Amino acid sequence: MPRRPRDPRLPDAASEGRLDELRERAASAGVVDAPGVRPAGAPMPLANGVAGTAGDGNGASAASGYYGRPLLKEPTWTWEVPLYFFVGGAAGAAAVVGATARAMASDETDLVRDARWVAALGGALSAPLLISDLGRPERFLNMLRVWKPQSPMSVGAWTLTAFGSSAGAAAFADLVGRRAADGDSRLAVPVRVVGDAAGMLAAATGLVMTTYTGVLVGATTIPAWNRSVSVLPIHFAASGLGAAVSLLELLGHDHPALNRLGIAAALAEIGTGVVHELDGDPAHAPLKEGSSGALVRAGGVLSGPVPLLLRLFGARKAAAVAAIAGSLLTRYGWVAAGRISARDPSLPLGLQEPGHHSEGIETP
Amino acid sequence: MATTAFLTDSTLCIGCKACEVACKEWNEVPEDGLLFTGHSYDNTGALGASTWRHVKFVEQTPAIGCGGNDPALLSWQFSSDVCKHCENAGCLEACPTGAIVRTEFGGVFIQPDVCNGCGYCVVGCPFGVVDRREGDGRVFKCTFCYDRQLAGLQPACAKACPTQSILFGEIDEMRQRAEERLAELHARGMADAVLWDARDTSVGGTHAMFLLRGDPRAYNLPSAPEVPTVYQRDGWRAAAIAAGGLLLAAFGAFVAGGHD
Amino acid sequence: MPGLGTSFGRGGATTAQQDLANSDAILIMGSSMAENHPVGFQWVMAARERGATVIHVDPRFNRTSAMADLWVPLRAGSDIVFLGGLVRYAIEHGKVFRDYVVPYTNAAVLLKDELRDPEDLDGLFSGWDASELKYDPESWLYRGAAKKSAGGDVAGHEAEQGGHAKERGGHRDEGDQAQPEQPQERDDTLGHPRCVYQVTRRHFARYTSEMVERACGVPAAQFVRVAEAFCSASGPERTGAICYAVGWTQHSVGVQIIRTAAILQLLLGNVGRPGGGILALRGHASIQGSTDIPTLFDILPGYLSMPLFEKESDSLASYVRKYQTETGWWHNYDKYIVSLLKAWYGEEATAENEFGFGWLPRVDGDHSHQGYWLDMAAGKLEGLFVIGQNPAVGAPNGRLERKALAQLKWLVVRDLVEVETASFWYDSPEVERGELRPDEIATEVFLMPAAGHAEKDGTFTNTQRLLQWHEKAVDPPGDCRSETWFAYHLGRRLQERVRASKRRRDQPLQAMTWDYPVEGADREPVVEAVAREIHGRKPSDGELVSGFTELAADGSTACGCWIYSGLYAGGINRPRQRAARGAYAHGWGWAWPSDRRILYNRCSARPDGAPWSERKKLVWWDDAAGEWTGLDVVDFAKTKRPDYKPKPDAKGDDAIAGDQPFIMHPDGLGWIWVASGLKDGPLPTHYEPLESPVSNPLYGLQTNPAAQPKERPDNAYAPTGDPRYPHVLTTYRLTEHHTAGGMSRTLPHLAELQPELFAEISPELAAEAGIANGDWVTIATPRAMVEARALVTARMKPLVIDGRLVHQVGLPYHWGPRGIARGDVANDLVAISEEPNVRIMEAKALVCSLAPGRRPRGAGVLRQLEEIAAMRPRDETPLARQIAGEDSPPA
Amino acid sequence: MWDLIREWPLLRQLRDGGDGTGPEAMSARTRELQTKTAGAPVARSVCPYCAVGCGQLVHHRDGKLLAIEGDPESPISRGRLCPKGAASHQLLTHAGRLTKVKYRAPFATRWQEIPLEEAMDRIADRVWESRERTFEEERDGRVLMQCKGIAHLGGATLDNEENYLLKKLFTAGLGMTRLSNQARI
Repeated sequence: MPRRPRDPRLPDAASEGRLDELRERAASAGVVDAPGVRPAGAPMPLANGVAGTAGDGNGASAASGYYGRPLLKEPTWTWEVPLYFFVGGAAGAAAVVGATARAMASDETDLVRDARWVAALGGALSAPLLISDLGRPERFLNMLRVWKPQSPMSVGAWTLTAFGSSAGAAAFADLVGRRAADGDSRLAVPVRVVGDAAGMLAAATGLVMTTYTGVLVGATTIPAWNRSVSVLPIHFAASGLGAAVSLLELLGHDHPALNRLGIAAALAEIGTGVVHELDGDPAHAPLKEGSSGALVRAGGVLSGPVPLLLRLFGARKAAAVAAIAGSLLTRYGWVAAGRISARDPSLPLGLQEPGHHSEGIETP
Repeated sequence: MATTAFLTDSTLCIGCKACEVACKEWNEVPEDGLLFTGHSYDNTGALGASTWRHVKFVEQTPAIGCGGNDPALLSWQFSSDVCKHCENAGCLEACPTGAIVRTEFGGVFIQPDVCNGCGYCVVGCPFGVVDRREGDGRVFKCTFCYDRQLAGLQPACAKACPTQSILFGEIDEMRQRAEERLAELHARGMADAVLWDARDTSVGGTHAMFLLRGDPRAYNLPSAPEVPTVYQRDGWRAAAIAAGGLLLAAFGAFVAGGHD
Repeated sequence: MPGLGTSFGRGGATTAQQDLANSDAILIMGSSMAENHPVGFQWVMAARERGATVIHVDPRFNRTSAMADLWVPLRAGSDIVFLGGLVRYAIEHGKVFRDYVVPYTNAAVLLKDELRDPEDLDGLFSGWDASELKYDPESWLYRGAAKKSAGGDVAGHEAEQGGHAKERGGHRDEGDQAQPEQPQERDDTLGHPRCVYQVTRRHFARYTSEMVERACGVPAAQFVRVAEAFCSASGPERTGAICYAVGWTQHSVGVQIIRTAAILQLLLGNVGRPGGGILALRGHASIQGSTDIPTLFDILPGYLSMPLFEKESDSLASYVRKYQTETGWWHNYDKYIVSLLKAWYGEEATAENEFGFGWLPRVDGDHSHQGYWLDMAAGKLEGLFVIGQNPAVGAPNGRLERKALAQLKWLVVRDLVEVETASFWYDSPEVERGELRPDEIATEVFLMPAAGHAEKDGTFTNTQRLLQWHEKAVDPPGDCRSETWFAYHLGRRLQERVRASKRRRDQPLQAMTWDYPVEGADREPVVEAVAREIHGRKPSDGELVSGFTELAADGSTACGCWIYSGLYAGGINRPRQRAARGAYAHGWGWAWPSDRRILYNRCSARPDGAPWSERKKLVWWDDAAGEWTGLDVVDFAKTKRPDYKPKPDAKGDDAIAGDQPFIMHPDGLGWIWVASGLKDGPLPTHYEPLESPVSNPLYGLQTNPAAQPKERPDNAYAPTGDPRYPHVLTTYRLTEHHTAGGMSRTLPHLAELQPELFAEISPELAAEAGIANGDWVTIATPRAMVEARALVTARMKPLVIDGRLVHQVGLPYHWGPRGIARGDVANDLVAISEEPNVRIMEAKALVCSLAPGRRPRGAGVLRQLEEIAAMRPRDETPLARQIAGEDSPPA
Repeated sequence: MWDLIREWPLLRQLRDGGDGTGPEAMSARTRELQTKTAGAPVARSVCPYCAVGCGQLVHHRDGKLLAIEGDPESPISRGRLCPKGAASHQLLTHAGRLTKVKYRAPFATRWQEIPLEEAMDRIADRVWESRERTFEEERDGRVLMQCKGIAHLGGATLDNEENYLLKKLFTAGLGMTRLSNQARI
């Protein structure tokens, strides 16, 4: 009467032994938590694979956070931003160098002129770099909608505006001044006064330009960045100074002051580098490991030890090239490190197992 | 006007995701990817530019005879995450354009007609909430249904929630109800019930509180979130030192004289 | 729902969702209510927060279990053992509410001596006809019931008779089979060995907690916890409710599972009382309505029977005699059928022509979905309308179903989107596998855009029998139209053609009243006019009737659906009402029958008419006013005194005593014992699913003898314990999707929440099969092979069944080849089979194989299936040995 | 231009103070923010998905659906919705919604669009032809009156009035007995 007669061979004789164990465990526990009888009947070949479960160790726990997913979002910044850090930093430092030269070595008119031009061109280049990074570039003017000293980005926007215009004015005045000198001399004096004033303003804002980006990056939630907030401005300023003097040297200037400044910058870079290499902060792993670590370290070596040695041996042009390359690598390295750092939830979450990386998991 | 807050009680959450959908429907938020994660029933993953409510599925190992409401055992917890609307909001402080504002309800609101997508708020949020939307360029996050609150309505997510796991109301009342509920759960023997409310951190409290079972970190809720503005003091000090140093170096370099 | 219909008298949920908040214990089984009815589940949560115990019994720890106080897993398909265990526990541990059971149920009724129980016949009741493969229920009848009269040339259980008619319960539908009618021989001490109570006790005697552990895999100790928790919700002060869904119905014993729950609730005295009852959770907006006003083959509106092709249908009189009962509410059967015929044939329906009864088609076979689909596969059908359903994904054995569509001359599909059923001819798996070629398919397909709920007026009947009107907000876009529009304008066209005809076949079409007013540019029929016709009116003056009590058998009234008569009472569109009053929200919508929110609520009062307790009062007898009063509309004659005793010759409702609450039944009692009306026995008996890894631990009889497996090469089954298919497979829904996906897979906001078909498996099974979380796995049954992503989770538990470890695989079935979120069709794995009473398929308990990796593409799947089918355990091929489990797997 | 300057939040900041995070930073749009449903007509409806029967409020304007939310007055749902119910606005407005009749001729390999009225005429033809071919009035002298060649499937998602007209036309009018829907038990 049953629709399908029972197969006399069953239950599967091959598994009886295993079944006995199971019966015992079943009797005690009710559920058997160990593998039971191999499920025969799979027509496809078995794959080797370790079972992980939706709710096991790589699941959600105080040890791994929420399935090891990142807590923080990665910086959205594109390639323009680190380049801007470089350009803006160099331009700011150049303005400072230019202004001091004007004040203390008034005969170095060409150095002053070129320093002013490096500053002016840097300032002019910075704006488009920042704008093209915006999600809505046509709205760049909104950067000047409000004044928010509590936002390094706002401070930077206003500073860049002031710096760009003053540096531009200084350079322009220099140009007009030279025309005036071999032409209508009645203009010479006022132009020089305006130029010097603009130069001074550019230098003042330049000081902010070279340093604020350190605060901008440091005052964020990214562990690799904010744990370095009190070093970054110095690091970036030194990097900018090194780049600025190097640019001027490559433009043909050999004033010893530039060399001294190059050495100073290199020393500062060595200092900040040593600080980073020595601290055991797990947050700084991305600065030492992986691709971002390589970038940062290469940048550090090229901005510190290398130019220092070269300068001691008088190879100023080579040192200049190294310092510029180092400064560029440094900026890219730090931004890259920030991305990696953002993927690791262990620090911001305070997990029991720090360094729990989850680079494999890309949020959709 | 009284400021408001969400109180999300995961002991009442059935993990239906109505809040996610109601939010997207009301705010016309686009689809956020068709990715099977294998992370329990959570295929949403995380809050982001196109996900303003996110139900988390914290899965443990159930035991026969114990339902999820068993005080002794954690088995499968659901919790609906949302922008915390911090008192000291990193995104709000970071925004250079004034696109992000504090509303009269205490919420943090991004003005879509102002944001230019600079992205600085993205690294300013200690909870990874705000993000830039691909193809749009602007950043988005929970609006606290500012438009609805202005009209005297509760946010879409809270309204939809079938089991009132998401409560919405005047913030002090929410805090009080949270305390009462916590006491009640403890009385029931749910010793692992906790209230996540970041009041004693630099975030200075939030307009979204969470009643959970177990360690909040399993829900990606940091025990000590930090608003990044706290790093600015050190940052600007260092900047001043750097600037001074730079200036001194420059003067020094030239004082030492020119070509010998 | 014959399970409920035969037990209580009406095939609808006995309670309302809100009433769950009044429960002291809620047993959710065969349902994941939190997942599939989340908003209704708020009332369970309300009860839980008030201190009620929420129990979830389910093969998987799912979102409902996560909200429950108690969860126990059981092997899919072993439900009757578990529930039978609860029945036994209630009986053996003094949990039976005797003061309720003795007067209100048929527990005290004596049965015939010749009756034999499965205990005596190793799984069969007496009366089994081995040649006809069906029961003759005569020996099941009450002692003293009239003998079956001679000359009934129709056997007791016509194959034609579908199950929905059984939702009436207790009507004559067994030829001239006599019915249990008053008076009966009783033993109110319940001591007589042949009384229903003792017979039931003996029937379930072996359904012990040890048997539950052996058959269901539930540790005995845990079962006892559940039994104690639920059975304590009984007595004057406490009540418990049971919620179920298709996790119970989609079995070869589906009706009997529900019967077991009904028996339990009757024994505990939980029917018709606040916080009690059985809530059937339906899955579609108006699925209750679609059986009340049935687009079904075996019934007419209001659960009247379709006339069968048999001698009883030769005249209206003999048809009525077959279904009309002497006592109880169905004595009014003639009034309802005549009023329906008047509503349909109007003027042309006269006493002379038996009101056009002769025009109704006669049912001469199994014309249920699966029944006629097999005819379709055989090329016996020409045309098919598919309206708001997607069988290409939602129906069992999708491969067979889809290939059958290619046998049609024409197909009309009406839906909101292009569903797989409409696109079978070019993008079905069969086309991918080369089984179907578009240029070889002759089927003419019309895919028509339908209007959505906010684009038309109309009523849905929800899971608690509540009719709610939804207002039209906007016109439907483009060529989208409502079904009223489609039916009306198609009918208008066809009626045109027969205006002048003299042929007999055209008479019904000519006579059919089809003069509905239309409105708007689209000439949309006025839906309220249809609603009025359903409610009923007097043809003489067109006046609306007051309700079904006013309906007559003389043709003076017309009513489209008698149980809905009342929805337009007083000319008011009751379903449109939106002013909820009181504890049971009267004034919000309208519930059939007569706006009663809790059925059989006479049970909420003691026999003498007083409430059982203050805490659990619902309706009671107000002696001063001389009527029943309370929080709900009483489900009883309003002025019938509790002490009313019928005269010996009383008929209809007058024959129901003042303390007999189940007024639809001829004896006014709740039926623990169903003497007549079910094809597979008067008491629920555990049979294994048609496919099972184990042998029936209780009886030699393995499967339900009356079930129809429809076994054929393209609908093959795995034998019991087949090592090729060692795991139990169960299918289900997710919160984020809706049935076959036409209303969810197409929406970005839902598709992204559950983007892929996945299979839930335990870590133990994953380890055995070498599967990691997120891997692709392939699941096969003798019918089909699908691939899915593995969701390895400790929420799935291997169970020890009869000493051997049995793994269960969970598979949600929402996906298909179209939409935003796509995947294989899980229902392709399910066999077409028919439960004997309602012909539902067994989708909730089958066996499968599971292996890592993706399935072959194209025709490879078929080759693979053939290979497996060809394998005999004794074959010596390596693959066969491995399959027979004799080879150790490659490390 | 002058307006632009007058709208400049910086000036408002200088005038009224504020750190650029408050009302001074709000745009005109923000200051005048309203809900998209403000003042729109509302129809009272019922969720079309499962059988819980949640009340819905359908906000619409000028023949367009704006939003669908829960009806707080519903004694069943109390204004709440599940993800499907919450998505029912998208259900009626999503890009994949079918709005034209698609027709596939025998042996054709692609769809074609045809006018609605033409489709209705052709369907009426098919029904008529099939009914003519497969109708049986009597068998062995006993009434059958059955149209054997046409079947119907579906109904659980439809309105009662829709099912009523379909049942009436198919069974009472055409003599079809092969009717079925999702309701199995």
